[in-house]
Amino acid sequence: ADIKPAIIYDLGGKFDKSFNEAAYNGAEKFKAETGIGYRDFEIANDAQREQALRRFAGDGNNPIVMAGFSWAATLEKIATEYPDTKFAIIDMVVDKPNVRSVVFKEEEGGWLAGILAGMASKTKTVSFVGGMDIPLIHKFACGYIGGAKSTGPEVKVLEAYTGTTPDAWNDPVKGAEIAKSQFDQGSDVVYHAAGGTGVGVLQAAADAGKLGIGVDSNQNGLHPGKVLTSMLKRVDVAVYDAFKTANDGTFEPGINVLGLKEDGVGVAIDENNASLITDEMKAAIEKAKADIIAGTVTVHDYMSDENCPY
Amino acid sequence: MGELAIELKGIDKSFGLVHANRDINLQVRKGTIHGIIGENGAGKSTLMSILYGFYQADSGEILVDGRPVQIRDPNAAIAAGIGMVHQHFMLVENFTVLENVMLGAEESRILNAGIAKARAELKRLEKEYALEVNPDAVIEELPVGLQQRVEILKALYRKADILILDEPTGVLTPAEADHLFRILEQLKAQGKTIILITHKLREIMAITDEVSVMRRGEMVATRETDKTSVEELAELMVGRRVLLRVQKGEAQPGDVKLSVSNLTVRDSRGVTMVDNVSFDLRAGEIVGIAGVAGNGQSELLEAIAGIRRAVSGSVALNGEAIDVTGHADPAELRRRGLAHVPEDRHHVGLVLKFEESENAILGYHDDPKYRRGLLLDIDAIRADAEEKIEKYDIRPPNTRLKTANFSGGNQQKIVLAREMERDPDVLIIGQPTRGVDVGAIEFIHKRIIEMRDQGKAVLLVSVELDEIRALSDRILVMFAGRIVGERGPDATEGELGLLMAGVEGRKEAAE
Amino acid sequence: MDFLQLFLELAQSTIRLSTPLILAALAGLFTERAGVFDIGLEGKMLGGAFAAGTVAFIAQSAMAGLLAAVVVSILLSLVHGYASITQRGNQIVSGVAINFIVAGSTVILGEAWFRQGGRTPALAEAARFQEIDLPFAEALRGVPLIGPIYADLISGHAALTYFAFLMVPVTWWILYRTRFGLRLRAVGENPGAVDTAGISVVWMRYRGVICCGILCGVAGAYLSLAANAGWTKGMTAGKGYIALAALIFAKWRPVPVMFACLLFGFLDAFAIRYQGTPLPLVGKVPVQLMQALPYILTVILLAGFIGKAIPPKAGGVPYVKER
Amino acid sequence: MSVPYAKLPGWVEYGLIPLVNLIVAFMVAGLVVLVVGESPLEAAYHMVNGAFGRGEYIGFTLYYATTFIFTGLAVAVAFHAGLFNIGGEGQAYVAGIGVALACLWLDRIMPWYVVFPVAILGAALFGAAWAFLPGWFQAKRGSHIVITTIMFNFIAASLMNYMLNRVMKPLGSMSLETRTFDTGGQLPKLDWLMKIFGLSVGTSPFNVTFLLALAAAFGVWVLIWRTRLGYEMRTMGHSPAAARYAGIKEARIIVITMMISGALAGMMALNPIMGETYRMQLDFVQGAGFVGIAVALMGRSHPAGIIPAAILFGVLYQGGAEISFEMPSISRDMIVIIQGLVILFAGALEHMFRPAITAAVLAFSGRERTEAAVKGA
Ligand SMILES: Nc1ncnc2c1ncn2[C@@H]1O[C@H](COP(=O)(O)OP(=O)(O)OP(=O)(O)O)[C@@H](O)[C@H]1O
Ligand SMILES: Nc1ncnc2c1ncn2[C@@H]1O[C@H](COP(=O)(O)OP(=O)(O)OP(=O)(O)O)[C@@H](O)[C@H]1O
Ligand SMILES: [Mg+2]
Ligand SMILES: [Mg+2]
Repeated sequence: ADIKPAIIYDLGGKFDKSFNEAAYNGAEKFKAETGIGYRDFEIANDAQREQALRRFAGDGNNPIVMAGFSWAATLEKIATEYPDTKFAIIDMVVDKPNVRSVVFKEEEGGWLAGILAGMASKTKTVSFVGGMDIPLIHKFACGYIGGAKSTGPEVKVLEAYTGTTPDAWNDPVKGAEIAKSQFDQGSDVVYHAAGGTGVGVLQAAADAGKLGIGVDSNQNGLHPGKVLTSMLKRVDVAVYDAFKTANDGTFEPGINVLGLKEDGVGVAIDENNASLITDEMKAAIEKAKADIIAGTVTVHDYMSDENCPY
Repeated sequence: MGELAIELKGIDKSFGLVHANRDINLQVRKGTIHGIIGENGAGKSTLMSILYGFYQADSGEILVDGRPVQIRDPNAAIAAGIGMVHQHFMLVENFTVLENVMLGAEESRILNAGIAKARAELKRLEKEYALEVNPDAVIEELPVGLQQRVEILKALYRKADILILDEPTGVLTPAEADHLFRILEQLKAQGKTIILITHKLREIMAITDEVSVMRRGEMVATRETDKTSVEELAELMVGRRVLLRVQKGEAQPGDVKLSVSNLTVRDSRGVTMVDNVSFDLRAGEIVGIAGVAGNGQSELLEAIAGIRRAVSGSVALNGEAIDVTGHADPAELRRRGLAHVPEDRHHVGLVLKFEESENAILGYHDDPKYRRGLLLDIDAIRADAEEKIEKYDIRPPNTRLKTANFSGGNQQKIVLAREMERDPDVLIIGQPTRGVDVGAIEFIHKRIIEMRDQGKAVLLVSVELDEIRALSDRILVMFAGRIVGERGPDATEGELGLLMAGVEGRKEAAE
Repeated sequence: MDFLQLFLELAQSTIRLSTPLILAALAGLFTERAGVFDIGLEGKMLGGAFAAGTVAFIAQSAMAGLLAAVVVSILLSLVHGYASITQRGNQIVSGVAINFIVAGSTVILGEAWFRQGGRTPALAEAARFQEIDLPFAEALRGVPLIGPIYADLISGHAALTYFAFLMVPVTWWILYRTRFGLRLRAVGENPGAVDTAGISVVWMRYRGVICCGILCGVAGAYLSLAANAGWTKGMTAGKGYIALAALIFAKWRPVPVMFACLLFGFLDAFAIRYQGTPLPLVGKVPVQLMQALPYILTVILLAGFIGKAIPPKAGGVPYVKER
Repeated sequence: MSVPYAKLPGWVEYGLIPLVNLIVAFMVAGLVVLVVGESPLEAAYHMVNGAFGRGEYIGFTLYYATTFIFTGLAVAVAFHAGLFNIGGEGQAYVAGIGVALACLWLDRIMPWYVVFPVAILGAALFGAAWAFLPGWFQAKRGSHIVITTIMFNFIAASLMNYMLNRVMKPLGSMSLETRTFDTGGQLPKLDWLMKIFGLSVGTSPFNVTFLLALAAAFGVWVLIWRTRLGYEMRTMGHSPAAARYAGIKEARIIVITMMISGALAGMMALNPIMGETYRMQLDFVQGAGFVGIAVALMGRSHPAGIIPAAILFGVLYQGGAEISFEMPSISRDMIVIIQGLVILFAGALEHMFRPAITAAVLAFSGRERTEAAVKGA
């Protein structure tokens, strides 16, 4: 019999222009390929986490994927209640025999994005726009800063965050404004990790004839020729894998750390931005990639000590 | 002269369960002044508001100049040549006189054009009827007397030939009232028709040609004024005999209870309203303060009562000073034996949204006898209210009824009961009978005299000169914030009138 | 850092940030002056933004988008009007309800029609309001001081921005120089007076509410057609409430409304600009403090300098003559 | 004739009319469901069943209601003194810090019944403190309470963000939340209460805070209608002039009222933090402050009205969740629309059917009462 896969998103909701949406795309891909439908649910508040998860497990959905680190505490509980159900959680580690934890090395992806930014910048000033000032976003930022500065000591990186209410993820107007203010300060490449707010950031860059850098999924297509690249975080792949492996009965619990090596993160190069990526940029990122995979270069993980040395 | 300006046939109106007007027929002849009297809540305002299209009658028919008309809204009334001066003024307080007059009759979409015309027209009316008022003054800064002028101007500006005035003299001094009546006569002479609602029989007798009496929503009688008498009307109105002049014996003044010296008060705009006023108030006497509205009486009362800060001077209650220039605490003053019946019952003396019993303790709510531990003792409060309702014949006798649903007369009784029953040493009263019907007036006056005879010191402020003369043992006249003269109770209306107008006051004060 | 340059940059950013606030606050001014309070500005703006994004995309025309925004926003206003004027309902509840309904339905419809997840498709140049360069902007740029000011500050904004600032004097004129304005102010202060003057209170208030709808619609269109290239869910992000605050701040008067909004805009621009850069004296302050700064300063200003704000007397109270 | 405002018997005023409004509200909401091609009846079933069908569901419904009772009371108390406190959101936020501190401090060394009172105190104090300034500014500087409270909501959000980011978050944890509390910081569920009705809370977070909420509701009733303070608040709310005349200190009342309001809003924090997640998460308030406005107004600012109104919203939240579980094509946003429609029809349009209903009622009761009324007046 077919499996009954299910996915539950975080408060941001299915269409947050960020990882929830990426997760959704993964599920859709699975559906398209296998024709197996799936259940999904958007929680409206924290009280619904446990309710929704238990509900799905109770209804015999299996595997169940959770997008977002906020699920950890809830999953700890439910995973033990339903030992025969396979769970997968993204962005957080939950150590249970029936749970697969998928975490990404955003810093590595950020590093490559940083290198491209640093090299593409004429003013040698690049910038970053985060949604809310939270650890995960610093993970993105830190790698980016490191990468950019690795292209030359003179490179300057501006860093700003949108706000402190959940609106911070849905405020393209402010996102655009922040970007513009960074352009005023000399930046000519801006990288965002701000969900819906990023839409405004990329738009501002396109309007101002500067370069933007997308995040999570491939956003190069939003403004062809005006988005330098997108830092890919293959949440979609993670979800797809969870469903797929469960489907062929090869689902492995445990911790998956997805970095460059695993192709869990990376930078998108396609026809939309081909014109922007010079050969030496290509070379540079290939090299950086090799070094990081080989371990000769290690990118600092913000979470290890909650600060960024670059 | 015979034909009718207005004819109402079988007008019926209910407000929810209140049957305000029932099957009313009324005929008003062209070019006459037609009086309408009735107790509070009799339905006069309602009836007129229906004629003016402000309320819609549930049934009945309206004829203007013999032609049946549908008056769906004030617009239709205005079109039919009807103008109305409402009992509770319908003015935009933060607008200028001019803006208020123009409102609804602006001539054109852009104001400027209209403004010029309106100014000119106002000038003309001013001349014709001696209705002076500065067109650029802001309403809220005008004394009520002038505000009413604006209401009248509004009606005239709209070329009304039928003019309704609802209790116009309630807020006027005799002088102002006489002035108003002269205007009415003049309008009548020009062939305009006037309907005058009032509680004051004297006025009815003075200028009306015919008078109709209402009681509890019904039209009980219509008389030709010179074929009836004050007594008859009073009886028709109340449904029983009433004595119109209060008897009172000689006063036995005791020692000084309240002494005011060199008190000066400014209003919010910094204008000096009370100017260096001094007087003593003794136990067992009623001191009346006469004066045209807006000459500082209100501010004087408020300062003494501790709700308006004075800039200088001092006040002593039972020999102990009140911190009138600092933070006088009204609650504190009550405890010290000062009771205050404020002029404005609707906004100051009462909370119209409260139950009757809740208003019966306003200001005394922290009295231990209304408390049980930390809580208010509702039973005690209601019982107490019952008593007062009983004693003051407040109708309807229902402590749970919303105060807004009592008539003005009864609302006033609620305040009086509250303040008088505390057995205070000093009682200060503003406008005790404004907008109150004869039945109630008689009662209220009696109670005030009783207080005096019990040895209370009573300070009475009223714009009703009759009232002042009927009750006071001494009369102080205020003009422009100063006390311009003292007279005995036998002073004639004439001489008081002159003082109030500030004519000979000046010399006297100078002496 | 060239000071003039810095000033110009901050000023530009201020103008961009204030534009939607000015439009929304003026919108609020029209209803509230008519005695109908409205915390539904947020919802109307969002609804307008959505309609604009949708229609502009389909018709490939910014004007069509603007029109749609205005229409939708007016319809929402009429719902508010019906509830609070005709049905004498509670105006705050009605406003809250509208915010809910719009927040939900825009997402649903957006997803149903475009399947792009909580956003309308990105708009092409043609379907947006472009920044307009005023005549001689380039020519004059060379001129010291006024040159840059004209070229970089006065010139180079979207048409809607000019419209917003134009609406300030226009609103003033309507309010204080026209019959409509006179009646509008009157109906918010004492509907009884308006009624007895033979003017329909209900109709006056509806007109006020409709004006609000129009301006909220424009504000929404600005968000999705000028500041952005399309609608994204919840893109008003609380601007409706800020506009409301500005309106009260300005004591319901048009010109002060503009200054209040510019102030909010400036504080915001300042906070954005100086995030993370160490400030004189205090040094590097936490991001959160920087982000709270505009609100903190507003409170201080309000408590320090702006006196009591007295709302229109009849505001918030349905007109009932027969209780 | 102005029938709409006739006095009506209680069962019509507080029973029939609200019921009719609700039914209409849900019928309109049904149309929305119809639009997305689902069966309104099925949705209605899931709404009702999802809210009351099982002990567990009831538990969830009442869990949400608990939160809204607090925020609703907060708004109501302020209303009675003529103040519009839209700062509930921020006050609850800050109060959360108070609760969290209490728990983090005591949860390992004390049982819940010791921690709870401390946490209540913490919530009340922090909430009151956050409401104090707006109140004080209004009282002393005349700055409009609506703006200041809006501003304080934003400031609270920043403060919260900072606290969780830099102070209260365990190092190395991704999410902005405190550590999970030990048993001392976990409130017992109301199993026993449910048992009485032969139900079980199951996994729902229905906890003792609910009882606190009921107590608070009763407390507010006593405060407003049975104490001097309440009397003074109402006097000021209705007529500041009368209040001055009565010797009531305006500034004092404003500040005290706001602090009480803030404390009530603050106690909302106990429910999610100690009763559900056992830790403080960044956005635990989730708009409860604003829902409180609707709850208070729909409940006519009276506890007896606020509790049912709060439960109604509990139903909308819980029943709504069930609908989107059972009917995948009905998303979270659809539920928001339905909530909006209910607020609109049951709240803002509450008078719509009054004339008809009143006419009907009058037709029965006849006119005798009329005569009586006038004789009275
Ligand atoms: N706006 C209203 N809503 C409800 N009931 C009203 C309203 N106005 C008047 N009433 C009712 O109608 C009755 C008549 O009121 P009305 O104002 O006509 O009396 P009145 O004769 O003008 O009294 P007064 O002499 O004090 O002015 C009142 O007893 C009251 O119960
Ligand atoms: N909004 C209202 N609701 C219920 N009854 C009202 C209302 N307005 C007036 N009334 C009633 O109408 C009657 C007269 O109303 P009105 O306002 O004329 O009071 P009043 O007796 O004239 O007092 P005042 O002379 O101070 O105005 C009173 O019985 C009053 O209760
Ligand atoms: Mg009357
Ligand atoms: Mg009267």
